[in-house]
Amino acid sequence: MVLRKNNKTWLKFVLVFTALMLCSNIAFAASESIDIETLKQGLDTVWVLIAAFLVFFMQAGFGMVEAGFIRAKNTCNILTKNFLDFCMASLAFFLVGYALMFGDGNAFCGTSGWALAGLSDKTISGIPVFAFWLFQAAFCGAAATIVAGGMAERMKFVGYLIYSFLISALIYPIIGHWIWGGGWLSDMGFFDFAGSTVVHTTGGIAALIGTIILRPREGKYAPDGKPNAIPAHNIPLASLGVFILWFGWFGFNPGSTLGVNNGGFDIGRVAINTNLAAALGGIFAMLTVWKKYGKPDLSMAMNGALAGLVAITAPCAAVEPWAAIVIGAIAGIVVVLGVEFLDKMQIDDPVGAVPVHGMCGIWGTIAVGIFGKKALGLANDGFIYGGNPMQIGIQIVGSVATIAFVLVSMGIVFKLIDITIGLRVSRDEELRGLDIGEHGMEAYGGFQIFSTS
Amino acid sequence: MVLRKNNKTWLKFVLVFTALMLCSNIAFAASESIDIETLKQGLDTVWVLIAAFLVFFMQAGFGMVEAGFIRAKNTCNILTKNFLDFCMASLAFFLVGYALMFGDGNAFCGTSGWALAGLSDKTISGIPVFAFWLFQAAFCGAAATIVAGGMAERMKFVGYLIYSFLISALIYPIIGHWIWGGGWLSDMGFFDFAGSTVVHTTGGIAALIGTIILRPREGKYAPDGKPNAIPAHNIPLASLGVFILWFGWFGFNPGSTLGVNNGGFDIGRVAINTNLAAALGGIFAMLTVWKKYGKPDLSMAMNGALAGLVAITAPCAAVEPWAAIVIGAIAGIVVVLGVEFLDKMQIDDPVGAVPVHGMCGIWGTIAVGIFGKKALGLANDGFIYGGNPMQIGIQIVGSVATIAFVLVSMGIVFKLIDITIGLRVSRDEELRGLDIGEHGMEAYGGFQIFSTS
Amino acid sequence: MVLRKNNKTWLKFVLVFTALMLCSNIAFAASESIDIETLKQGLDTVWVLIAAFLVFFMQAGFGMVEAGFIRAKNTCNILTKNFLDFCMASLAFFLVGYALMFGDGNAFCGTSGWALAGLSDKTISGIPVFAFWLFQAAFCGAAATIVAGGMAERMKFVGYLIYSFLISALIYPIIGHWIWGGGWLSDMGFFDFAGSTVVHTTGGIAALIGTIILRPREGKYAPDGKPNAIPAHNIPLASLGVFILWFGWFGFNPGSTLGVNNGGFDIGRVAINTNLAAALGGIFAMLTVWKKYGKPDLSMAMNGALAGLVAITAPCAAVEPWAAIVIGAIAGIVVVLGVEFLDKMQIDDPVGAVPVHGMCGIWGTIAVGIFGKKALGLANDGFIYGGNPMQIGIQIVGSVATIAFVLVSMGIVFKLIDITIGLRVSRDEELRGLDIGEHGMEAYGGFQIFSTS
Amino acid sequence: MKLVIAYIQPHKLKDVKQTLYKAEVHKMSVTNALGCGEQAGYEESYRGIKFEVNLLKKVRLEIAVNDNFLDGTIEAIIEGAKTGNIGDGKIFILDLPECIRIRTGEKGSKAIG
Amino acid sequence: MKLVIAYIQPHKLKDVKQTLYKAEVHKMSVTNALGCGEQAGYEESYRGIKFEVNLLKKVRLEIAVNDNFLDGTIEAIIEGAKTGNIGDGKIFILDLPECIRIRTGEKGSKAIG
Amino acid sequence: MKLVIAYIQPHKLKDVKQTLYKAEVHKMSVTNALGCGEQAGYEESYRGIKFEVNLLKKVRLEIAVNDNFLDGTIEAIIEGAKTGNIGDGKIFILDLPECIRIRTGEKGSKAIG
Ligand SMILES: Nc1ncnc2c1ncn2[C@@H]1O[C@H](COP(=O)(O)OP(=O)(O)O)[C@@H](O)[C@H]1O
Ligand SMILES: Nc1ncnc2c1ncn2[C@@H]1O[C@H](COP(=O)(O)OP(=O)(O)O)[C@@H](O)[C@H]1O
Ligand SMILES: Nc1ncnc2c1ncn2[C@@H]1O[C@H](COP(=O)(O)OP(=O)(O)O)[C@@H](O)[C@H]1O
Repeated sequence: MVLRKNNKTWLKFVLVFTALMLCSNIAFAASESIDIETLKQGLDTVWVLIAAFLVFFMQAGFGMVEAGFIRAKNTCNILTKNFLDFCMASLAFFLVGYALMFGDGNAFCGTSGWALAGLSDKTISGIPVFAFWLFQAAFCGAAATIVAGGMAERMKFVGYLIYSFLISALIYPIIGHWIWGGGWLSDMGFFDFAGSTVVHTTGGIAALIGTIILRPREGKYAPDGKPNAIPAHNIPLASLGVFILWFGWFGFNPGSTLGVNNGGFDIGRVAINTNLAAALGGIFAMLTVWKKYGKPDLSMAMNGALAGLVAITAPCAAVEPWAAIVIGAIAGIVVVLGVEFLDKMQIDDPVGAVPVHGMCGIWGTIAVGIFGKKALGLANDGFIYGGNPMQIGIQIVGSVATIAFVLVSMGIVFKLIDITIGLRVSRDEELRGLDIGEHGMEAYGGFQIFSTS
Repeated sequence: MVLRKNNKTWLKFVLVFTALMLCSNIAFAASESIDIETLKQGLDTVWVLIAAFLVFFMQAGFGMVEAGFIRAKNTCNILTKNFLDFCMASLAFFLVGYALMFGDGNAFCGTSGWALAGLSDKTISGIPVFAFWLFQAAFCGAAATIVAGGMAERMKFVGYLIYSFLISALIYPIIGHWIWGGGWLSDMGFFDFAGSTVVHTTGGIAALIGTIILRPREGKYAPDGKPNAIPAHNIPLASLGVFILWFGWFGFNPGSTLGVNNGGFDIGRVAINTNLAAALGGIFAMLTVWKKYGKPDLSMAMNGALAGLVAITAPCAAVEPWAAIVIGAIAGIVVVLGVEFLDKMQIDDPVGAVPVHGMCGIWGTIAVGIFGKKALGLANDGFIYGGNPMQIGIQIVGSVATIAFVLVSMGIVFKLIDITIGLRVSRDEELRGLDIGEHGMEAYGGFQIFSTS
Repeated sequence: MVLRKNNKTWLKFVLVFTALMLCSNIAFAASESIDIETLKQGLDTVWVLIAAFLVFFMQAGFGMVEAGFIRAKNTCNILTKNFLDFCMASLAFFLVGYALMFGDGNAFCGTSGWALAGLSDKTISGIPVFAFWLFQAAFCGAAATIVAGGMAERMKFVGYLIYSFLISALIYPIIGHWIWGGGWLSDMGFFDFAGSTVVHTTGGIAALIGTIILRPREGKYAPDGKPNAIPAHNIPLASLGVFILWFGWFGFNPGSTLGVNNGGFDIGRVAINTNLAAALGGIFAMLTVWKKYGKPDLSMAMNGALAGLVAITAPCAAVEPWAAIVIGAIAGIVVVLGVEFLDKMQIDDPVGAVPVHGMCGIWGTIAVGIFGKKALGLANDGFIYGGNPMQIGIQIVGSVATIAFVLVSMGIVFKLIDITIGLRVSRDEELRGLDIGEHGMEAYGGFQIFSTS
Repeated sequence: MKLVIAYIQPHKLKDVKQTLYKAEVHKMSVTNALGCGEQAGYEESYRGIKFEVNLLKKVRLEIAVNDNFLDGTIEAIIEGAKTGNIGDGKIFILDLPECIRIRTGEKGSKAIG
Repeated sequence: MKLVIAYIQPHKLKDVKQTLYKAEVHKMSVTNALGCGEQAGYEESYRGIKFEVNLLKKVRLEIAVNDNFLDGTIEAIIEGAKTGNIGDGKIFILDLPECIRIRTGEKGSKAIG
Repeated sequence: MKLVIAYIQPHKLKDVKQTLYKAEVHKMSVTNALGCGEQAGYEESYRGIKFEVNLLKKVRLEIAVNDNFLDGTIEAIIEGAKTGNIGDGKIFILDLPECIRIRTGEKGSKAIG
């Protein structure tokens, strides 16, 4: 067997030390501690990185869900947006975002660590900054891409590029700082384990304000306000996307432990809760849509699973499995009612970004205050354990603050884009499809596709 | 560097202990053991959870393979089944299944741990119950979803929901208990490392009895019994699915070590065997179909790889790589002959669930008795090492018992569903496609698709 | 809590040892070292295996990208090639390749370890041979499959099978030996951390010579040499493939650490560099194509991300993140110019295998000599750190040697195949599509697809 | 010469081809079509919105025949396609003044078959 | 009887269907088509190669009507499809000597509707 | 006026478009079709079952022309599509009594081009 370098170091140490022992009888048993320490750090890093890879892979999931749920003629466009927003997020979060979010600073934002310069090698949780950055950058990319779906089939590509740089560089990191970077909300005891608020409420509310400013797609609402169905063009793609997202969520939530402490007990809890909430979200969305509209609509069941995942993201580490079941089931119902409500309001969100990420992000955040347990790391026990509404109150403050900040900041961003370069493509381009107008190419060359809707 | 809490604890300990040492000269070198123990458990948990994620992801693989291999008009239906059976399995295996399978009980089934209540925090293998549950739940979901493919394109959705709850809650867990939960087969020395019998024979035989009861698809067999080809509608999707399954199988088999013992030697063996069997299954299925029908049919080659994977699942930890090659190659041949045989029997299995999971599950189980090695953990050496037929005998007993139990129990389940709510959709619905009849939606909105077959 | 076996062993040891201590006062504090050692090895093995799984999954990515970028009528063909070349590579690399690459031997190739026989259980880096083999076999499969894309839509299937066996058994392993197996290039100080040269230059140059010998597709170049566009048939598939490749690359590069040393710092660096180069490759390819041709072409942006990944593969462990940004950005430009250049030379590479893997593989290899740092493990500091051109020189030697060897050896292989069984299908078969001619099946049964180009 | 255009149920194509072969009509062209006829549509629902689908999937046959083959062709189509249910389809017959075989340049009756 | 063939912009199909319904024309067949007319094509570019696309997506309607319905049908199509822009489409009218309902064997005028 | 319907090999579409342009025929409609003619089909096999495919992929052209353009159009199609092999395709010519441009309401000869 070949000894690796650090072992050799250690061997030398032991020899010296044994010699010392023989003289002095002082057993310095800590001799090995560095090794275990390093090994532990290695395991933590590997865990967080693998989680980061999974979260990165969610980008594919978002892409496939969004593409699958819209019409064939806009497929290249949404995929290009989805692809480039991750690229932009990587750049923006490297140059600016990480510093704003995790750099030392004030209660509002960080002010150091631009381009990761001048940071210590390790983060507070003990893993290397580079590894931690990747995990966080993948989260940032997820927040950015949520919006693409809500504003699909009509938003200009250039505008989207600008938007995606800004949200990744500024808006997402600032909210992240409040909650995860030592800002004012974390000081208050606000609990968002893996980002129901930081990632999903942010993305969902940005999609909401964006799609309101953008107005509905051509033909989506009849003059009398009655919504028309604009059916999905590729359900298998969307279904694959949902599975990829669910798979990636096992990095999103369990990875947010940021290390393997306590023999993996925390991770196990997060993982089981994540899975149960997703499953129940799927089941209850299906049941709800079945009951209301007579058929088990797969697109809604899939949205339901995502809704369950979004909702459990905040509380996953702080609740019992039975609570995950309840949280997921309610999310499944919320998402169906949310889709219906938006249609009633004539807010046209082609893929359900607002109900899934926005509404269920809020629901999950508040659920912490209802079902969370102090013993599992919360500032206060949740409402059902003794009736203390304190944590619910804190959660609502955090949720409302995030919503308000996103509405205002993203509202300004979209309005500015609208005034300067324009947010929406021309009617002709929309009818023919953004693939041809914006990218000069088609998604399915050679296929005969009706573009009648 | 920031010291984490447990390290601080340890530091204190060391100081106290060093002081003690100075007094008493007793070197209590075990001081650190708890730390290593916990770290080891953390690594085990992380490993099993990552494996669980991979096994979960196989659900996407099953979905894409099944959807790709059938006609476009039934795609939403199979995807909904595939999606919801995992949701149902999660719920059923949480409430009932886990207790039946791993709870303390008798030789036939477990009788404690309903909804995971009242279990000790850790399983026998040392990882947290919550993590172990997720791994096992993903297996349960796999067994359930195999059936969807065999009964595709004609089975009612409601019936499928009921079926999937029952197999996950009762039938799969009972067989699992026999073999993995301390039941009568494990006492006998039956060896099924990762589930050729528990998962695949169960799923494959359930698909067999189901598709027999259901009868063939409209137009599959001419009045004279000659089979008609009903070509796949999306080979790229199926191909992707096969890769996802193969990828997920690296969680399925290697993850079944349930921990990282022995410096990873066991895991390495399982992994290489898994890969070689899959590769040879693919090659030999292609060669067989090429020889018999003149063309290298990709759909068969892909089935061959899956066949190799199914076959190596039982023996993967107990055989040498060369044996994995042989086992996989034979599985590749078996699957082609199996497809042919079923068509001769007019048993209509659209995706090859029975040959792949049923036949090759049996083959893999028996292969343990032929190629297995006592030195690698088997009760007896396999037949080729000294000619002892003992292990083959044990394996056959286990396989036959499983087949019998599944045939009877699933036969009853399907018959009951048939009598009460009906197992099969109407002829008209079948001709138009289950997507419209059962779900009121289409998989490929806007695409022009011939639905002439 | 249940004690596992090795812990018990250790317990016994401690007891004996404590007794010894009481007598002799010699604190043999190393008592636990074996345990940590084994645990470390376990973690290393798990890490490398997970990385191997990810690299394996890249096979799906290659398949989807290649299939998506060509016409529907040749989809089954490319998928079958992609599927079977991994199967063939598994077999060939097991029987022959590994021995040639990593067996003891001379500066040119290894000469021992056929079918992994007679090797010690562990590799030099300390992980089990079986696990290491899987990681390396997945790399070998990647090199083999690159060629399928470049020669797509006209190369015979039988010829491809032969090719894929030969490259995996002989050509790739020999180059691998030079650089990673202790051969002459590694002795020279040539640095290719994860395979810009070993895998990508090899695959890309093999694709180049192959596609030259094969000549362009029917109708690709007008008689006057003007290239015609032959648009992709399934962009979502290709997009998914790119995400899978990017995801898999997190196994490819970070996994090439072959262990978790140094608390994961090395892995973290590799991971962040990999991600930044990919992102910048995507952004710059998009900007370049946008500027040159007026539209942001997604297919090029995706090629750009792959280009960034290929380029960072050699230097990823030895450069700073800012350098990864530069390397990726340049790769993104190179790939667009490369596609254009090939079209000017009338070399028909349907998916861009040569620009992505060939050209950017070379660029990445040389970039080591420019941006690499001695402090990060290089023989010499890169050019920008003090102006020493030494490492650039070494890198060029390695790159040129590889190119030359591949051109000659693969040139011979393809010529021999051409002369004996023929390399190219008939014109009629090409027009109708290789799916029907070679495999007797269609990729999209029932879909109406124009096959006018 | 006549040009026969027939709309039939997609799953009846196989039967119609067989009856046409029996009637010694071997040449035809087939396209995909959506049809709106007496047959009732069905309801789909997507994300909570119901909508009526009344363009149903049909197959369109186009068959050029010499006059003496016309009746046989029509009978064959009816035999293959008829189930007695609404949605069975419809046949249109046009005059076909001229027909040319591209390969040979032959015209008229002898170019048809 | 007449056979009306109309090429229209795909996104106008919904409108045309509505105006036809108003004109009490409920039966029609629809196919996908690519058309080359006065409307200018557009440029696509793929991997650095630009190319002109001049076969634009159109929808083809085929409607068999009795002579007394002809004018109403044409007006309805024009009403539904016309925007005044190039690319609005074209209507062709053929004589239709015979029409048969497969289900009943009815022929001529009463088979059409 | 005449309505020319031509079935050609899909990969010949580019050539035919070119020869038509040369003959100053710029307007046409194209659809996908499956055709059964003299050309032999081929065998596919799927999961161990062989089956004959005799509906081959074709492209269907529909071109309305004024009578003085008819010959030029036919010649152009033949020039572009002919290889001398079975499967080259067929041309059908129908009378076209009326043609209307939706945008302008123009009728007859001047609406065609
Ligand atoms: N007048 C018509 N014009 C064009 N196509 C028609 C007409 N009538 C029927 N069709 C076509 O024939 C198909 C079958 O018509 P349907 O009314 O269902 O038949 P039936 O009344 O004989 O049962 C329709 O879906 C449509 O495609
Ligand atoms: N002479 C013709 N022959 C066949 N199809 C035609 C002819 N003229 C027009 N079309 C069809 O009608 C569609 C619309 O024609 P276009 O020239 O754009 O209309 P307009 O000139 O009335 O604005 C074309 O895309 C084509 O499909
Ligand atoms: N009588 C016919 N009716 C309808 N379509 C026809 C007829 N004859 C030929 N076709 C169409 O023309 C295509 C070419 O016919 P084919 O027999 O291959 O040509 P040829 O005999 O001139 O070589 C066929 O595939 C079919 O689509």
